[in-house]
Amino acid sequence: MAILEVREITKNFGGLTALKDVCLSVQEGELRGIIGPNGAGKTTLFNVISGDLKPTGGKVYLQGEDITGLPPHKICKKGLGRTFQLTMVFPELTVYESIWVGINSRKEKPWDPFRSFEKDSDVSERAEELCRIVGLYEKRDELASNLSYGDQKALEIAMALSTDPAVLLLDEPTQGVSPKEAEGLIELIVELSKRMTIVLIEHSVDVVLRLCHKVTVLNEGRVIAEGSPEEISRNKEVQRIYLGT
Amino acid sequence: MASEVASALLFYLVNGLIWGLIIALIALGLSFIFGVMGIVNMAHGDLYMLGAVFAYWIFSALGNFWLSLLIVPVAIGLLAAPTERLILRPFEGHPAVTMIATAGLSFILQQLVLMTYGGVPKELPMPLQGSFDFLGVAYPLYRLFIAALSLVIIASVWLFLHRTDYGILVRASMQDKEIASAMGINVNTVLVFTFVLGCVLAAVGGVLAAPVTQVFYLMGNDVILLCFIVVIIGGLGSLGGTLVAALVLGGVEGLLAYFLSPTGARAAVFAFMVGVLILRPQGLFGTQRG
Amino acid sequence: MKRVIRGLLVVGLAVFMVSGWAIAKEPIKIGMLADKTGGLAAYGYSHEKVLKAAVKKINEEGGIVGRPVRLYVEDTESKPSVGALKFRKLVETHGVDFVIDSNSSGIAIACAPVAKELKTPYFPSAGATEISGEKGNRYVFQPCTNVREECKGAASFAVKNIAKKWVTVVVNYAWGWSNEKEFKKYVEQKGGKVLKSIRVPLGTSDWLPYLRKIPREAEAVYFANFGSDFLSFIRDLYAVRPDIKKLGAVYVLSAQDPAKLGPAGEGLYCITSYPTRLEGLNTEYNRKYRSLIGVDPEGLEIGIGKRFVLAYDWAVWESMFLIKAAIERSGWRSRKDTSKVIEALEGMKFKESVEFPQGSGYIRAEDHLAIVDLYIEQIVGGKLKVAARIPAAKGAYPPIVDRTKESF
Amino acid sequence: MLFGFFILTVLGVLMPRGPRSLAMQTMAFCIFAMAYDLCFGYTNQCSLGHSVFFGVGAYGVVLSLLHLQSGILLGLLIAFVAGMVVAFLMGSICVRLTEAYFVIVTALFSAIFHLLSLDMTWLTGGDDGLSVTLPDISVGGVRLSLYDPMTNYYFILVFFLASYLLMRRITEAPLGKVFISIRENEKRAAFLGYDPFRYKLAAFVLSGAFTALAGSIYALTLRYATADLFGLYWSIIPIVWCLIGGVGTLVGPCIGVALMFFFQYYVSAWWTHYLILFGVLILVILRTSRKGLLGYLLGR
Repeated sequence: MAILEVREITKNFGGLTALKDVCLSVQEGELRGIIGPNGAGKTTLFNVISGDLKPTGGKVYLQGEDITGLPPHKICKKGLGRTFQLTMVFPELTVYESIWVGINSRKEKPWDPFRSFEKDSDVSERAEELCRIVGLYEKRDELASNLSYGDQKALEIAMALSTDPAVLLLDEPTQGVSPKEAEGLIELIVELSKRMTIVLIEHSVDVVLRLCHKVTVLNEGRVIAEGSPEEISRNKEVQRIYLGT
Repeated sequence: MASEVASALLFYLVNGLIWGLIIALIALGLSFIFGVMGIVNMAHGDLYMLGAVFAYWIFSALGNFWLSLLIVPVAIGLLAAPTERLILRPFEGHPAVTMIATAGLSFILQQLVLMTYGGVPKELPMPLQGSFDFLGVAYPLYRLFIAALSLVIIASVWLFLHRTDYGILVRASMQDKEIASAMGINVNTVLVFTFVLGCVLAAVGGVLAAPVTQVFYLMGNDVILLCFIVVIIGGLGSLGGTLVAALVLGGVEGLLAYFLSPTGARAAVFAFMVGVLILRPQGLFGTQRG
Repeated sequence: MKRVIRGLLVVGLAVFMVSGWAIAKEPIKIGMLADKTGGLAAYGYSHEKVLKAAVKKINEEGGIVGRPVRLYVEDTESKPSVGALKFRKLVETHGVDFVIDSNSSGIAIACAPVAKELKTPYFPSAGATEISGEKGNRYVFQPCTNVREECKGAASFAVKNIAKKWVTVVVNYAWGWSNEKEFKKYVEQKGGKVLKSIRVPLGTSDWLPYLRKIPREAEAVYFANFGSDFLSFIRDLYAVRPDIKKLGAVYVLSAQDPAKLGPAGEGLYCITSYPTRLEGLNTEYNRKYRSLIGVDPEGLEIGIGKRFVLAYDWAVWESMFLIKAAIERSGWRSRKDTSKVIEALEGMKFKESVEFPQGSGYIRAEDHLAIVDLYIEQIVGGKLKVAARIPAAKGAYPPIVDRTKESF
Repeated sequence: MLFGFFILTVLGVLMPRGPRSLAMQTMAFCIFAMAYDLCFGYTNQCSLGHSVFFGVGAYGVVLSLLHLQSGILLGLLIAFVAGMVVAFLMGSICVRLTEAYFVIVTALFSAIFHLLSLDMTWLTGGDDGLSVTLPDISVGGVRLSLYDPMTNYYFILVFFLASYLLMRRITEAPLGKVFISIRENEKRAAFLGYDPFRYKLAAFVLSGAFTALAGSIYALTLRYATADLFGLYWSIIPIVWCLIGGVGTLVGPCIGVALMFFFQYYVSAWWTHYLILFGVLILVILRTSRKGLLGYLLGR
């Protein structure tokens, strides 16, 4: 059974159709790539899946459960993590604190005022581990706003991981990052994909074709192709979209 | 009997609408300053007060009320431009910070007026004598004049914004400052201009209201909350919304005054406004932002 | 720079601490709660000037039992909460022995329990009946007239000389309401009738909607409002009912120039406890009093030419001399004699003089209220003329409480 | 900060009465300011409705003393709970609203409560207010009277200290971090599994309850409550305190309060128009550091 199942999702903004009958079925352990030109509806699809937007029609299932239209915090609790194309970090929290907050949300009574922030060892160990995984251990006491853009992207991933998701949605994790930093991030994604299901939006078609097990192509709000990287690179329509214009 | 009630209600309605127009005039400036500059201007009511105080001074010195309609806008403009440039500029775009900064300005303005003008409320004579019979009440002509002039001013502001090049620049800045500056608009002068225009509108409201209310150094406190309500209810940055909201507020309060105790009417209007905002959190005419 | 600011903070703290200590022994210290800023700023200004003149007079004449008087003035900002804090400051920091003034009933009522707690006699010049009723205590005196006294005193004049069918229009807060209640009660006792009671929120600029509710058959209106509300009221009343007769509560005219009210104000009656123009009470004492406080026979401030708020000024002035007389009679030396001074004040009679320019009268022992004459003024030809003088006995109502039975 | 409390404890004995009364009032308002910052500084909800809780607290204790003969401690508890309940009801309506709409709806609530409290004199005493005689407090067989200035001082100090410790506990606990993350980026916090509405409401309710406590303690020091306490002034002034002293901390707002009262108490005696100085001070502090005086001193 698919761990993430999107069935005939449609999203209209006023008269504009951003998504039309989009279906997507991601198996457990898969690294799925989603590509498509600007305005194809990739981020909108993520927003619908993660609860940021309510779809006009269609259903989303996560681990077999209907999560359509739930608010983001509930979807997060069901095991979905995501990052954002334009980084959304907490400017005045440190790297460590940002990750800590995410881990805390999975604890029992995350609001309990009589639990101490510093002394919760299983949370802090996990937070340090995540700092290491994304390579920010040395910078764990920096404020998020002081990080380089690439580091912020890494922090984004760490924060998404902190809630221990079953499925991770990555929205253009290498966009706007220096080639060297991008290389590090790609390595990280490959490493992560060994342990969890990932859906990746990428602008760079090469990266997606190189990394992903399976690729979905969106154009003007519709799925126009789906298949293995080889199939996709041979697909005429995809070639037309990417080369024709 | 029924016609008596009807004529009473009509009277309250019309009277409320006329007050609504003055509020609209003041609130318009507030809406501008917020829309273009992101300043929550807590001192806006005090500019209204300053307009009235200046009108009183000009009348005492020159014996002519109408001159103040010419002099006050210039004087307030001369005061407002440097205030924006030198004092408020660094805070712009941070609503909470501007709120405190302008609250500080408000303290300063009120105390300066108390020091120079004194704490006694004073009255200006009606510049227009005469009244006409309106549903059994000798309705002062001057009030109609205020209503008419307010309408004219509001209309010309609208025409300015929609029909002149500079007005379009101002509206562009209201939509998006960065894009506006990328388009080569001198945002700097637009900001100064907007602030001055907003302040002048408030001050003109003060001049017009001076003969109908009384000139007092705390008179701004009475209108400021009302103006904020009108601006928010009307929808931020929506000119028409501000006007309609002010008229609705004036009209509804006027009508309720017939049925309820005055405090009750006020409280009911406020409760009504809370209801409006819960049902339409973007205001009556605002578009969803963000 | 940062160090400088830190230093300043430390110095500031030090000043903050030390300033409380400097308490000299010699002079008799009088505290004043003046409403210098806020809604009542106009009253605060005149009251402060009058009390300073009174202190100056006493000191020039050798003080009280040979001791000089020192005045400490604090601003209440016209807010009860600030007033109560400043009352404490006057007593606790400046060590004053007596506290005079605040024109606001709210402030007076907020300070009354503080006065009792700090065992300091307090003389607010505010008109709420409660001050000499359930909200006062043995330390609180009401040296001015109060609303009940004023309404009772004016009632028979109102019915006999003005009209039978009344409407009341008052500002919508405690002072207005007690005027509404008391006027109705006493006018109806005298055979008049109040047809309708209208309340208008404080600070209303547009009174037309409210005034439109005045019934056609009403002949006269009794109103309680002041300052900006009064101006709006008069103007809008003229628009609605130019013919109606008007009687205002004490205070309504305060610093207004009756001539400027024009035809809207002509013929208006007004209760007052002190005639605005010298002509109304042209005594040798009053001439002297006016010259000492710097006010000319027309009620203008000498040298400035502006209208001076005279309303309860006399009560502020007389409070000072009540204290002086009580100290002299009771042999008060320091705070520990305070109960003696209060006992001396209870029932104290005073004779018309420069010290008591408003006229003879007495402090009623039971409720600490000043029982004095009242006046009805009328605007005639743009000038205020006294239409009637009402003897103190007419306004005196049976006391509500008996303070003499309270312990100190 | 704890050192500050130590100093306050010692000063209680040393201070002359005048400054001590000022310190008492200042401490009551420090509770208010810290509570306000819980809402404003920690979750970025710029409420103009806190005068409602302040007034509810003041009337809560005064009315319980007058009509229930409840005793002071129970009265304070009633006030605290009343503040919590009112804040919950108001928050359920307001907290969902964003930015300016939140500000104005809370301001409307403040205005409605003020108008009603002016009108319902039978309950509130309206403009003239209600005075109250304070009964003795008996704790473990010891009777304490708040009319004794020293007792009163330490009574308030205890509540100030307790409020500070509780609020510090809250802000330093995970809850505080969640508040801050919501302030920093509400949307992101939601994607980390937190319901922003619920947490903002929690901050609002806690803030309301402590504000009510401040109101009740203030009413006890005045031995008086008035409709004026519901006025918009008491909603605006805490923002000034917080921004002058430093938002997003508990100490900053206290500095703001101390400064404001210093001006009101001492400077006003030299110069009635001290608010001019204060206005200039606000502008200078904001110009130097957005984070207020505390932010400036800590050198950020």
